[in-house]
Amino acid sequence: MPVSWTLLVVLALAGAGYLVARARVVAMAGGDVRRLHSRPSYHGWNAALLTALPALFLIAIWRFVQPAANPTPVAILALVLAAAGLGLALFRAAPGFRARNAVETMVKGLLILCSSIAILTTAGIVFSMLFETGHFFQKYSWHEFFFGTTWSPRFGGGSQLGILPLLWGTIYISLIALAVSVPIGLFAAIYMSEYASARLRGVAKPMIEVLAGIPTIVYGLFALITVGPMLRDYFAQPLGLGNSGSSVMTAGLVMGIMLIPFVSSLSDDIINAVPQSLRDGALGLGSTQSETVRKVVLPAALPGIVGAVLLAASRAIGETMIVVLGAGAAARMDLNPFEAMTTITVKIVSQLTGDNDFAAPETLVAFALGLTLFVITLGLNIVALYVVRKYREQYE
Amino acid sequence: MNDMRLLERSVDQSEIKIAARDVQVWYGEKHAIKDVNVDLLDKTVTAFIGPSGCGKSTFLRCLNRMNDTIDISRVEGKITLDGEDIYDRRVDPVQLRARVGMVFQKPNPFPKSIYDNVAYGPRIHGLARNRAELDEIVEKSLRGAALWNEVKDRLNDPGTGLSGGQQQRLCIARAVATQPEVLLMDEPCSALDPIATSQVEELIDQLRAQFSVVIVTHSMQQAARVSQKTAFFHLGNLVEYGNTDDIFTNPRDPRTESYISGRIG
Amino acid sequence: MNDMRLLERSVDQSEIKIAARDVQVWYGEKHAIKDVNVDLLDKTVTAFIGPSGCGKSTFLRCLNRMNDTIDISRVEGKITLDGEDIYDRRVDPVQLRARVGMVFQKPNPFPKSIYDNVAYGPRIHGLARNRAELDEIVEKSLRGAALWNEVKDRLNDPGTGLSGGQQQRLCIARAVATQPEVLLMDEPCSALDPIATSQVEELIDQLRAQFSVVIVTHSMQQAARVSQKTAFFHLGNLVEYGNTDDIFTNPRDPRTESYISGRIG
Amino acid sequence: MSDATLQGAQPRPSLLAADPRTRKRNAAEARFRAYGLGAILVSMVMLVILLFTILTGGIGAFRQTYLEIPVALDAAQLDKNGNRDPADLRKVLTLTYGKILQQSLEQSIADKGIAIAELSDKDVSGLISKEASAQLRNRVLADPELIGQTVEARVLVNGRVDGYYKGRVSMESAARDANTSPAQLQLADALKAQGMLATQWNWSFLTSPDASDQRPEAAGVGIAILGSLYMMLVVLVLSVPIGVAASIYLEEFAPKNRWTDIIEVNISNLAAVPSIVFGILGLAAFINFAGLPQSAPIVGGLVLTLMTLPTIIIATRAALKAVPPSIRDAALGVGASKMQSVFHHVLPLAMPGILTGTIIGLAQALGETAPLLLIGMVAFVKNFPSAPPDGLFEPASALPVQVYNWTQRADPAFIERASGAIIVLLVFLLCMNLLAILLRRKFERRW
Amino acid sequence: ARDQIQVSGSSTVLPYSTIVAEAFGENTDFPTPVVESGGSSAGLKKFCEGVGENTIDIANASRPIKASEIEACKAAGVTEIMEVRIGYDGIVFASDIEGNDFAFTPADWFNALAAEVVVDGKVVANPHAKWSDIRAELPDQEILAFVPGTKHGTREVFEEKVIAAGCEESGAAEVLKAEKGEDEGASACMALRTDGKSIDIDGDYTETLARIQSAKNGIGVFGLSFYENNTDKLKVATMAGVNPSTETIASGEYPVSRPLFFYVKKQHIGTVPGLKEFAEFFVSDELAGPEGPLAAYGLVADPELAATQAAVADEAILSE
Ligand SMILES: Nc1ncnc2c1ncn2[C@@H]1O[C@H](COP(=O)(O)OP(=O)(O)OP(=O)(O)O)[C@@H](O)[C@H]1O
Ligand SMILES: Nc1ncnc2c1ncn2[C@@H]1O[C@H](COP(=O)(O)OP(=O)(O)OP(=O)(O)O)[C@@H](O)[C@H]1O
Ligand SMILES: [Mg+2]
Ligand SMILES: [Mg+2]
Ligand SMILES: O=P([O-])([O-])[O-]
Repeated sequence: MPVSWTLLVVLALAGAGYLVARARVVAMAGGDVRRLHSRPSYHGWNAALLTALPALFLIAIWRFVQPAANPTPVAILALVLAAAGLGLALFRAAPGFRARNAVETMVKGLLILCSSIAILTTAGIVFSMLFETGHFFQKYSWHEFFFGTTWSPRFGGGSQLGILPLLWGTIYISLIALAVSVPIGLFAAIYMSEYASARLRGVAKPMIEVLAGIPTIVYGLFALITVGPMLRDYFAQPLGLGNSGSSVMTAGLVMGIMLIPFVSSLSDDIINAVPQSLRDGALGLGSTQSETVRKVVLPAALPGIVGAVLLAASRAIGETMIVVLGAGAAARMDLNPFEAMTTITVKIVSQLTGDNDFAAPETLVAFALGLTLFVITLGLNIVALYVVRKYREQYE
Repeated sequence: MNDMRLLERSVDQSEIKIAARDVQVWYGEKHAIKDVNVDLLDKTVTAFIGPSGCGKSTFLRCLNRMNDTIDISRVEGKITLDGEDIYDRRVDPVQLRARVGMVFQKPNPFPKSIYDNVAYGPRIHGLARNRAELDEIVEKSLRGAALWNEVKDRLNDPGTGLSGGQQQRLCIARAVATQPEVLLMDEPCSALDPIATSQVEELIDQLRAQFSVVIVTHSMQQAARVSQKTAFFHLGNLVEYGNTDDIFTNPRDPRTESYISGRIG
Repeated sequence: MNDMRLLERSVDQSEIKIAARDVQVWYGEKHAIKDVNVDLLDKTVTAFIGPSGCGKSTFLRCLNRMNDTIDISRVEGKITLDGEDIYDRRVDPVQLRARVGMVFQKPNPFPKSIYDNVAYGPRIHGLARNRAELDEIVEKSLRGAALWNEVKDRLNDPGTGLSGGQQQRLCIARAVATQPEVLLMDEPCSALDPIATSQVEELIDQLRAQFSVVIVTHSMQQAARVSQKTAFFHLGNLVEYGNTDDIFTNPRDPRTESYISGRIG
Repeated sequence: MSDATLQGAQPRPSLLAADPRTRKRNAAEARFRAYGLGAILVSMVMLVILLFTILTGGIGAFRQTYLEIPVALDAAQLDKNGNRDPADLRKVLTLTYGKILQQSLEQSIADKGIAIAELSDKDVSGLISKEASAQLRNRVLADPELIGQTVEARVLVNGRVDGYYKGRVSMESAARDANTSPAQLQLADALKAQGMLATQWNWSFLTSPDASDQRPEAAGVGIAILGSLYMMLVVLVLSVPIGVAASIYLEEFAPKNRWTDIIEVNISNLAAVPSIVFGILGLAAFINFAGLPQSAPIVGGLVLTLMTLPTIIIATRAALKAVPPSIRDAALGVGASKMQSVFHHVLPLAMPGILTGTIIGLAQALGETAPLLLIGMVAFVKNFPSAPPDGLFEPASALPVQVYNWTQRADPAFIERASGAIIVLLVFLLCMNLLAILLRRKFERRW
Repeated sequence: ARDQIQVSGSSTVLPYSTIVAEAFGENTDFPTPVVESGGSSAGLKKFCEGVGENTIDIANASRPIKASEIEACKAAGVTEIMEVRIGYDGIVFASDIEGNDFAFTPADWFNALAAEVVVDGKVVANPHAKWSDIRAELPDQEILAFVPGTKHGTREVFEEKVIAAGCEESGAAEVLKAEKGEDEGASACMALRTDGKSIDIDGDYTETLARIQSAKNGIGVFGLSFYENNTDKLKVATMAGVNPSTETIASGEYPVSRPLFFYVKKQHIGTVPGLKEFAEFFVSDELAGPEGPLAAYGLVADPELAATQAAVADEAILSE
C-alpha cells in the first residue's frame, strides 16, 4: 500500500526535520539558547509541521476526491511537498526567526480546521436529509405531516404520517427521563464533590460512569422484563390507569437511570472547578454547606451543568432501544404516563430499516422526521444558550 | 498556668470572648501554629501582627473553624467561645460562623451582583423581615465599608467587576451585614487607600462598642490606631500578647522588639 | 500639547520608555480611564497613587495589553514602548508582555510547585541554558523577593499552599525571573510585613539600575521611598504627574493635596 | 483598654443548643445531604442490579459442554479414489463428516452399552454440534494421513444439551421442545457418567467468530472484539484530539460573536441528533463519496468519531470555561503566548472534564449499534480481519452489534451468549476507562 | 480488490443467509460471505447504490423488489438484477405454552383486532374485550395481540391474508364498503384498533416472545422458524383448522405465508469471486431442499426449486 508507505516516509521526514532544525538553530546561536527568538523546540516543530502538513493534506484530499486513481503520482507529489517544506523550514531556521509565531499560526489553523469538522458534519447531516425530505414532501402533504395527529404507516399507500403523536411521545419520555436523571445526577455530583471523601468519590464516580456504558439493550430488557410489569402491577392497575406493560413511565424511568452519569460526572467536574475561595466566602458568613452549594457554587457552575443536562436531554431524545422495549411502538397522544407511546427517533430507525420500498413516503418520512427533530432541538439549544448567558455568574 | 495568666493580666473572666488553649495546627507535616494560648476579650479590638507566613491567618481561621475546609490541616488544643468549646463534636460550625464572621485575606466576592453579595448573609440568617429592611442593611453595611458612594448606582453589577480595593470593601460590607458577635478581619485594608482605610478603621471602632474584632495587619500604625490588645506571632508561636500600648512602647520579648523597631516610615 | 509637556518637564526624549497619549478605557459603559497622557521614563521607578477604584490597575493593565483579556474593556489612544505603538496591529502582545512584565493585585500563583511557578517564565523564554542555570535564576528571583529562606526546603510544594504574603512574593519572584524591561507591579507589598516590604523595595531599587518599574501603591510612604516619579489618579483622570519629591512636598492640584494630606500615621 | 462595658446579664445563645432557625437550616442541610447520598445509593443499587442481571445471565457463555469420542475416519467415505489428492478431499462436504461423527457416536454408545428408551437417530446425530463436522473436515484436510485411522475428537455438543447442564433446559421443557428430547438428554447424562461429556470453562467464546443460527454453541465474540478494538482505536485517535482542539479554538481563540454562538448551538445540537442519522451521513460521505469499503471498522470508527465529538466538545468546553481567568492572566503576565497559557496551564486544569467527556463519549461509542446498521457493520462475519492498518479496511463485526444480533435470534441459547458478550463489552469498557480514570485522578485539584 | 461477497437486507432472510454463508465458507475455498441485516428496504437501497467494489453484491428481501426500486437501481447503473426466490416464510399465531388452546379463523382475528367491526349489521367501534365475545368456542380470555409493527413486511402479509381475508369472510367487508365506499371500506377492513388490545411490535420476534412472557394472556404473531426454535415456550394456534408446518405451508393448505428472496447484482459476477457459486450453493437441494438445513431451521422449501436453480445457472435477470 503506497499510501501508508508515503505516510510513513512523510512522518519520518517530519521527525528528522524536528531534530535537524532544532540542532541547527542551537548551533547557529553558538549553543546559547538565550539568543534565539523562540525556543529550539519551536524551530523543531516548525520544521516538522511544515514538512508534514502540506503532504498530509494532499493525501487526505486525494483520498476523498479520487479514491480509485493510481496513487503513485500523488505519493511522489506528497514526498516532493514534504521535502520542499523541510527545505524551507531549514532555510528559514535562524536565531531571529519567529518560529513560535509560525508554529502557533499553524496550530491555530489546525484548531480551526478541527472546529470546522463540527460545521461540516452539520452541513453533511442537513444536506443528506434535506434532499430526501424534499422527495418526501413531494409525495406527502407537509400540512398533514406537521399537523396530523395520527401516525399509521401502511403498506401500499393510504398512510397517515402525522408527526404530532411522535413529538408528544418524545417530549413526554424525555421529560420523565430528565426528571429522573437530573435530580439524581445533580445530587450525586454535589455529594461527590462537596461531601464525599476523596476515597468515596474515587470509587463512586467511575462506578456511576459504568451506567453510561451498559449497552442500551440491557436497559431495554430491564424495562421490558422487570420495570414494566412492576409499574403495571403496583401503580397502573391499582390506580386504574390501564394495564399496559410498556409505558412512557417505564421507558422514562429506565432511560433516566442510564442518563445519571451524563449529569453527575460532568457536573461533578465543573462543580469541583469552582474555586474554593467562593465556598470559603459563603461558609465564613455562616451558611450551611447546602446553602453554599445552592446559592454560590451551583450558580457559578451553571454553564457546565446546563451543558450536562443538555447532553442528557440529547441522549434521551436520541435513544431507541429503551423506548422500543420499554415504551412500545404505539404512536399515541395521551396524558396517561402508563400508556405506551413512542418517539421520533424510534420511528426514524424503524422506517429506515423496515420493509417498505425505499422510495415510498413511509421510508422517506424518516428523513423528514430527522430534519424536524434537528430543527426542534436547535430551538431548544438556542433557548439554553440564552438562559446560560442570562444567568451565568462568571467567577473572578 | 491558666490562673497565672489570668492573674497576670487581671482580666475578668466574664470579659473573655474567645479563649485558646494549647492550640496546634498542622498542614500535613508542617507545624504552622505551635502551642498558642490566648484570651480574646469582648468588646475589644485585638490586632494580630507578625511577619508574613508566621501563622496569623491560620490561627484566625481556627477561631471560626474555617480550617475545617482545608483537607490537610489539623487542629489540636481547645478554643472556647463564651466558655463553650467550639471544636466540641456537638457544635455546629455553621452557627459558630454566623457568630464569628470573617473577612478573608484575598477578597472573594461572589459572582453575583453587589447587592446580592451584601444581602447574602442577612438572607440566609433571616435578618430582614422584608425587602425594605434588607435594602437598609445593605446600604448601611456598604456605607460602613466606605463603598456606598462608589457603587450606589451600580448595585446590580457583578461584584467581581470591581477594583481590588472595592472588592475588599465589598467583602467587609458582606461580613458586617451578617452582624456577627466576633469579626475576624484578615488584612482588611491591604488594598485600601488612606482615606478608605480610615473609614474602615472608624467602622471597626464603632463595631467595638458591641462586638469584639480581631484584625490581622501588617501596618504597625494601624495596629496601634485601632486595637486595644495586640498579639505578636513569630514562626507559629505567639510570642507576646498584651495591651497594644505596652507592646509598642515596651515590648518584653526581643523578637517583638526587633519586629517593631524594623518598622519603616 | 505634547511639546508643552516635554518643555515643562524638560525630559530628554530618549529617556522615555513608555508614552501614553490620550488613553481612554471603557468597561462596557463605564469610562474608567479618561484622557491620560503620561511619559514613563527608563531606569526610573514611577509610583501610581490614588484612591481605590480610580483606575490605577486599569491603566497599568493597558501598558502591557493585559486589558485585551477582559471582554468588555475597550482601549483608545496611543501607547508606545520605545517609540513603537503597542496597540499596533502588527505588534505581538506576547512579545510585549515578555518585555513588560506584571505582578497582579491579587496574587495568582499557578497551581504548580513553587519552583515551577518561578521557572515558568525563564523556561518559555529560554533564559536558561540548562538546569543549573535555571536553578540559579529561581533562587536569585526568590531571594530578590525575600521568599527564599521560607521556601527553600519546600520548592516542590504547591504555590497555592502558601500564605497570602508568601503568594504575593512568589508572584513577584515569578515576574522578576522573566527579566522584563519594564515591570508593572500592582500593590506588590499589600500583604507584606515591614521587613519583607523593605526587602522588596530594595529589589525594586536594584531593578531600577537596568529597567523601569511602575508600582501601584496606597502607601504614600512607600511611594516616597521607592519612586522618583509619581502619578496621581483620581476618578479615571491623571491629575498630576511629576517628580515624587515635588508631588509630596508641593502638590499643584488641590485634589492631590487633599489626598496626600489625608494621609494617616 | 476596657472601655468595654460589662454586660453580664445579656444571655448568649449557646453553641450547643441551636435556635429554631438554625435547627430548620440544619434539617435542610441534613436533608440535602441525604438526598445526595440517596442519589449515589440509587445509582449504585441500579448498577448492582444491572450488573447482577448481566453476570448471572452471561457467565454461562464462558462455559461449554464438550464430548470426547473416538472417530473412525472411514477412507471409503472420505477418499473414494484412495489417492489422498487434496483437490478430491476438498470435494467431500461437511455433510459427510457429520455422518461420520454420527456413526462414531453410535458406535461409542454401543460400545459402552448405553441403552435408552425412545432414542431416535435424530437424537443421536443432534447431540453433536454442526460445528464439529466443519472442524473435523479442516483437521483432515490439514493432515490427510489421518484418513483411515481412528482419532480422538473433542467436539461441541448441541446448544440444548449444553443448556441442560446450565439449567436453561429441563426434562419437562425438552419434552415439548422440537429440537431436543428427554431421550437426548438422558443420552447426554449417560455419556457424562462415562466421563465422555463434560461442561468446562470455555475460552473459545472469546476467540472464535460468530456462528450461524443453528450453532449457538459455537458462536464467539473474537471478531467482534477485534472490530470494536479497531473502531475504538480510530475513535480515540481522532475524536479526542479533534474534540479538544475544536473546544480550545472555540473557547479560547475564537472571537465571541454571532458566528461562534451559531457554532456553539450547533455542536450542542449535534449531540441531540439520533445516532442513526450519523449512519446516514457515514453511508453518504464515507462509503458512497469517499469510496471506503462496506462493513469496515475504519468507516465505523469515522462515524462513531463524528457521533462522539459533540460529547467531548461539550464536556471540554465546560471544563475550559470553569478554569479561573486569573490563571490565564498569570501566564500572559509573564509573557506566555495565548497558546502557551492554554497548553501549559488551562488544559491541565481542564483535564478532568476532558477525560470525563472522553469516558462518556467512548462508552457511548462503544455501545452504539444504530449508525452501524447503515454502514454494514451489523453483519455476520466469519473471517478475522488482519492487523491494522490493513485490517481497518476489512469487514469486521463489533460487540454491540453482536449483542444486537444475538438477541434477535430464535434459539434461546443466543440470549446467554448475548449476555456473555455484554460482559465482554463492559470489561472492554472498564479497561478503556481505567487509564482515563487514573489520569483524571492525577489531574484533579481544587484551587 | 474485495474478495468476499457482501450481502445485506432483510432480517427475516438473515438466518438462512448466514447458515448458507457459513456452509459456503466451510465447504469451498472462497471466504465466508459477509451478511448484514438492516431490513429489506435498507438492503435494497444499498444494493441500488451503484456498481463497484464498495457496493453490495446481494440484497436479501422478505418481499419482491418494487418497480420504483428497479427504477432507482437502473438510474444508478445497476441494470442487471437476478431475482432468486429461496422459499416461503410461514406466519403463525402462538401464545404462552401454559395458556389456552386456540383454533382461529381469519374472521376471528378481524373481529378481535379491527378498529371497526360489524355487529348486527351495523358498523361499530370494536366492542370485543374477550376472545369468547367473538365466538363462544374461543377461550374466555382477554384479547391482547402482539402484531408486527408497520415496518415489518410480515405486517403486510398479516393484514392481507388474515385481517382483510377475515373481513371478507365475516361479511363485514360488504357492509363497510356499502357504508364507506369501495376504497375507504377496503382500508377500513385493515385498520387495527388502537385501544391497547392490539400492540405493534417494532422489534423482533424475540421481543414478541418476551412480551408474551411478561403478559401471559398475549397472543403473538411469529415466523414459523422462530416458533420451531421455541416450541418449549410457545403453543401454536391452528388457522382455519390447519396446523402450521413446513408441509402444510408448502402444500398451500395453511393460508398465511410469504415468499423470501435474494437479489444478485449480475454485473458483479466475475469481479467478485464466488458470487455465482454462492447463489447456486444457496438454492442447491442440499441446502434449500426439504431435507436441507434451511428447512430444518424453518424455511418452507420452494416446491419449484428446480426452476430457480435453472434460472440461477442461466444468470437470468429481471425483465420488466
Ligand atoms: N472588569 C471590570 N468590569 C467593570 N468595571 C470594572 C472592571 N474592573 C474595574 N472596573 C471599574 O473600573 C474602575 C477602575 O478600576 P481599577 O481596578 O482600575 O481601580 P484601582 O485604581 O486599581 O482601584 P484599587 O486600588 O481598588 O485596586 C472601578 O470603578 C471599577 O469598579
Ligand atoms: N493550605 C496550606 N497548605 C500548606 N501550608 C500552608 C497552607 N496555608 C498556609 N500554609 C503555611 O503555613 C504557614 C502559615 O501560613 P499563614 O497563612 O497562616 O501565614 P500568615 O501569617 O497569614 O502570613 P501572611 O501575612 O503572608 O498572610 C506558612 O508557612 C504557610 O506557607
Ligand atoms: Mg495571611
Ligand atoms: Mg487595583
Ligand atoms: O427485516 P425484514 O425486512 O425481513 O423485516
